[in-house]
Amino acid sequence: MRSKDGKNNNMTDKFILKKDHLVSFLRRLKKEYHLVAPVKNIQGDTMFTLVDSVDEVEFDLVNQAVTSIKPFLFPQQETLFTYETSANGDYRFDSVCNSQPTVYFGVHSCDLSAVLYMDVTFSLTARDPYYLEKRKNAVLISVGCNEPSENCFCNAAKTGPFLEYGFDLQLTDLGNRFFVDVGRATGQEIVSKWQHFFAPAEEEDVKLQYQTYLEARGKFTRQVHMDQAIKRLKSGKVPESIWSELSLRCQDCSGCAYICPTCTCFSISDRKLSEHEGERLRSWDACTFSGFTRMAGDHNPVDHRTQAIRQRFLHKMLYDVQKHNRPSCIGCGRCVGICFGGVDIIRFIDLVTN
Amino acid sequence: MIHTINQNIYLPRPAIIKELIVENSQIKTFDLSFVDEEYNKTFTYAPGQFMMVSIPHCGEAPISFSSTPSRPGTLSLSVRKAGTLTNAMHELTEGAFIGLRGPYGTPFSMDALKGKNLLFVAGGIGLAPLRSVINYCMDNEKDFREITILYGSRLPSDLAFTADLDLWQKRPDTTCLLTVDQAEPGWNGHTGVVTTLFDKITVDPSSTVALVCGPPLMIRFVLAELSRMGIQDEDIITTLERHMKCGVGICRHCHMDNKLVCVDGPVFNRAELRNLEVAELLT
Amino acid sequence: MKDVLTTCAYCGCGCGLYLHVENGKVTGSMASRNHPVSHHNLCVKGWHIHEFIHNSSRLTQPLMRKNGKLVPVSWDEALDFTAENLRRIRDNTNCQGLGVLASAKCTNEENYLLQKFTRTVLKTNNIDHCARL
Amino acid sequence: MTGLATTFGSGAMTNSINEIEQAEVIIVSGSNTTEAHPQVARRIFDALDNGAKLIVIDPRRTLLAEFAHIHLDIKGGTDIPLLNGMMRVILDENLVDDLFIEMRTENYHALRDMLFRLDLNKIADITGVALEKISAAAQLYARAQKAVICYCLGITQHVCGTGNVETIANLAMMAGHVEKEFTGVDPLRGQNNVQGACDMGALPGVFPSYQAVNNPEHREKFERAWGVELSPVPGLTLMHMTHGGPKSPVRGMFIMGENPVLSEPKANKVDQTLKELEFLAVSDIFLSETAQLAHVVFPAASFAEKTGTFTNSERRVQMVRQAIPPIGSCRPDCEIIMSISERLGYPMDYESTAEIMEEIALLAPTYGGMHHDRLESSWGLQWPCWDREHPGTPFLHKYYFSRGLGQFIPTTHQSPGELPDDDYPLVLNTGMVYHQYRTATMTRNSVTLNRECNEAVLEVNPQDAASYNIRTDDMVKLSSRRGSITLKAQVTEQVGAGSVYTTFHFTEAPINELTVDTKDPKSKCPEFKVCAVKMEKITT
Repeated sequence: MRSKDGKNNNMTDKFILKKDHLVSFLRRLKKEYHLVAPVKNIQGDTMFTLVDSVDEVEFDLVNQAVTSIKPFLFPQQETLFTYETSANGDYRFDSVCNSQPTVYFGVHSCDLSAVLYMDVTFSLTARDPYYLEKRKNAVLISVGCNEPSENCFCNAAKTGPFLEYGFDLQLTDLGNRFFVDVGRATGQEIVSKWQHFFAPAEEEDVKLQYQTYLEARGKFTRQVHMDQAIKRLKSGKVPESIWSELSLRCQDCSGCAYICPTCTCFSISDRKLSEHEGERLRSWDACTFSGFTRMAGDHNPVDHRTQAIRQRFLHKMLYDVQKHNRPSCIGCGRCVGICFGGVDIIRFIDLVTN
Repeated sequence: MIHTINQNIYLPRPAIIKELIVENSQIKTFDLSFVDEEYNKTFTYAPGQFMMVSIPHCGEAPISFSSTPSRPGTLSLSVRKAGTLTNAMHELTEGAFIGLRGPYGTPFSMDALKGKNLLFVAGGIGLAPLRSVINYCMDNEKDFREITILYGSRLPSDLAFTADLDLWQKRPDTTCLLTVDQAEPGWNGHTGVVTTLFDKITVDPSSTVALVCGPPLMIRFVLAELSRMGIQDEDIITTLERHMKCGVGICRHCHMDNKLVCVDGPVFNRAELRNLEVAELLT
Repeated sequence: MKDVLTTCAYCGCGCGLYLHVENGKVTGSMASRNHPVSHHNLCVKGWHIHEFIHNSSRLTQPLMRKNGKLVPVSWDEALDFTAENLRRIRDNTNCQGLGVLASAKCTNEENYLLQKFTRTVLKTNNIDHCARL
Repeated sequence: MTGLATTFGSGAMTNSINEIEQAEVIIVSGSNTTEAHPQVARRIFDALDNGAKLIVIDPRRTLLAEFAHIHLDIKGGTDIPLLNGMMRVILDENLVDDLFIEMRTENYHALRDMLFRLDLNKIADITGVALEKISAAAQLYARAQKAVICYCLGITQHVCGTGNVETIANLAMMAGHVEKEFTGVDPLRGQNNVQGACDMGALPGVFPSYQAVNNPEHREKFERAWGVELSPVPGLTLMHMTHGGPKSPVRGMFIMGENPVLSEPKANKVDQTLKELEFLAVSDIFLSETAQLAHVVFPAASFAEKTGTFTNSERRVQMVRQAIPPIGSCRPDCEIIMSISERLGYPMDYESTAEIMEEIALLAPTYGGMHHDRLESSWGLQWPCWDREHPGTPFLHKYYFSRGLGQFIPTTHQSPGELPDDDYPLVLNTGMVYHQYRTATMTRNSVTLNRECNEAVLEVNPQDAASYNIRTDDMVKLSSRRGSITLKAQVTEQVGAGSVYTTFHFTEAPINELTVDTKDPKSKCPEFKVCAVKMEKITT
């Protein structure tokens, strides 16, 4: 764990991994784990991808991936179980869960924080076996962000650009080498198992890592007053009219929820496969949809015309603060600028704080 | 690697329809038991809780218990035709299989009702969860004081649970009054919305707990009326209905401001609902 | 498990999206970040485009009308029957009796082939589509 | 899109979708953009946030109209007088771009003479829009440096659809608002590949790239390439094929992925015509209403199961990549066509769709440089793209119009084919909703989309609702001279008094059994946007 002043470090959990050795390290890892890493395609999109061959892809640790690793732990659509009925009416269920030990490599700090949030969501009121099974099999190797992107505000959300816990290993780019922080036990195991890749970090490396961290903090271009917005929401000073004004602009795309690393609303439905067989699917859903709350018989307790986005913003910025003492917006900035009606979380925060 | 997960909260258990009671043209009561005999013996629930019911190809929906755990071996769900799943349920016959998981939700706090006069106000299918409480109280009558039941429906032919209503009306320590919005030939009873029955009863606000369930509009008027009568917010208890998918506090379909009806409810007292954006209470 | 970049099949905007494939099934759809139209977001239809692909009411085998009802048949039977009828009507009507509708939902290559087929084989210019809708 | 072809020489969006967000003034006419073209609407909202001014021309109070600086809520079918009125204002206010007109256009004098004969007060009467609003809109548009006009089916689906488009073109040229980035005339194409289907010559009169079948030079080129003699006679249009009834010359049809039974006007006639056919083959992914009438139905592969290209509204040709093998025994339409062609003695031996595209590049000049390998490694290319080196064309008509000089074509008001009267006192307008697409064969089989919207509602103005004693959710019977349907009413200010509006997606309420089959004589586009109906409340 990094201490605030960069001194008095326990040197046994700080290592150096030379960049030259990264690919061969990943090749090793791949022998024991599935490897998911950010890969840039020829069109220029960076996506977390299940890597077939470490030699045939371009790893991209700098640009933010199109999505976080949410779709791997909580897929857009997954089969919960299959069911069968027989002529005598019998009704049977067979649970399905696919999960393999997987290393998620190159996860940015914000996205890793989102995983920590999802851990709570999927185990607080009930234990969700599908998420937790995949999570149990997940090894998280994060990378700190030396260069925040234009829409990033993890500094305001306190989820980056570097982390102090939650990762198995955390990498910091120091030019020709990575500084490696060891977090959880699996990280320690990996370093021990493939120790020939890891040299103990020198005092110089520790200083440079700390300096990198400080510099990164100074590079954010967006000023997002999240704390202030939370304070105003808590105090109840935000007028109710704000919701109808913003909701009118919501065009029901669900993009903000789907792209968000911490949005975990879902729906469950049956898909018929034949007369007597089917599967129960869980799929992403968005609280901005009017069908999200509409009950059988068409009564809807939420007027989505005027409240479409109320729950989304308040859940992230107020309810989770009341419950967990921190907002569930992790400041990744993915939803910024993507809203069809121009209502994204930064707009919202600006509106609340002005 | 495909394997079965132990203790999968999403996996229903097969159950069989033992008996089917037609309450009216819209409501049927299903007496159920799990196919797994062992599980039947250990299964318990509390009034106010609900089960997630599965029908093949139709998905799931939350349905409140209408039976009472004080009568072991009975597990009844009363269902009004409203959507795809409930319509499919109405097509089923005795001996048919359905899937069940639960029980879910925060129940009525029966302890808090002890020693109180109980006023039940229900409309339509809203009597189902209250029936669970009423019969529980009757089975433990020494714990509770006077019981008053006000029940309204649209038409006389819509009155559900008539067997129970008959029994309740016959009990000396119980007042059970019925009303309909619109009379039909042969109806000699009261006509008018359920709040018009309040004139016929006397209520001691300090010792009474009111339990209310029914359509949103009814809940709104009844709650307002009860407050006007001087009953404390903590003693006005209602149970809400919402669209639900998981039933266990994850999917968030039943959100109501910072509450989730499936885990924080469906039973709420009025004090808890104050300051919330609750559709039933908005004017 | 893979993500395949493709073009949305819903409206004329032409968003770039990734179809997520898991065990041979399309289980998701994700907006391309750098695509000039979609620009990291899709409309509700694009975000749920994977939902219709594996719907159980998809046609999965050729059908032919027999005794008034559409019943499953082999590809060869359906193709032979179609070829035979098109030839007969073409020849009996001096190439005036056939009409072809192409589709604004199909690809350029399919539309190209269909108009080529209509003009070269059916020997008519009776080809059109819902362009005006 | 005939109107733009005659005026500019090319019937497509002159700009790219992205350019719209940089415009200073945006006119949206006859397009419910937020529902039908969300990505365009997104650019319009971005432009608004950048300070742009929005003018919406629509009889309905659409969502976009809520945000408009000026909403010109015209009476249905009066676009031409409105736009002519705006041009007259531009003329009167001396805001005409003389240099542009001089250098780039012809026939301006005819337009000007026509405009001088107009009576603006009469225009206000016809359109139902106050003169001040018309004048303000005209000045706003003409004074802007960067101004775009987006229009959609609300312009084209009229008996005077071509005239409407020509009038829009006149307005743009008069103000000099073409030829530049962020400035132009942008018809928003409804379906994902309607542009491509047109480009590919799936039209009765033209080969790929709009080369006329009756032009001997063009025909000869295709005869050489395809090795057969080709008919010089333009074919029948869709409406002729599907509305012929028993006397139709068409005796057999092959329909690929269309559902005319639901999508075409006067749909009961289509149903009748198709049932009369000696032979009908349909290839589709679902058993559509049309497929249900067929003798043979081919199960087609969906877009996820095949490779090819789509051309979007901004003329961008993009790859469709195969994600999974065809489900069941489905086959891509290309294979189906090739199999039939082979059986009829004309084998088409393409190894891949890339090879088909090579042939297209060879024969369609605007697609000259479009090859799969180039499209594969990019975000596609916008036509015209003349050769392998050409980078594609983001916006059209720079330096010269596709036809050389832009042509002014003066137009005058033409009443809709059917107007309300005592028996059928209301005007019916039709359109689409956001969550459904076309005849909904795909969207209704999608759980989420269907949950959000799965039934047709009839929008009724509160004033009419009061006089008919109709409340939201009441069932109403809507009838025209051609048929009647039953659907739910929704009382809303979105439609004006005297008008009703509904969508065409739903087979339970097949609105096209009511619509007229009068059509624009030039574009052959049916008049979906105006017909006379009556409404009755159904009491249960």
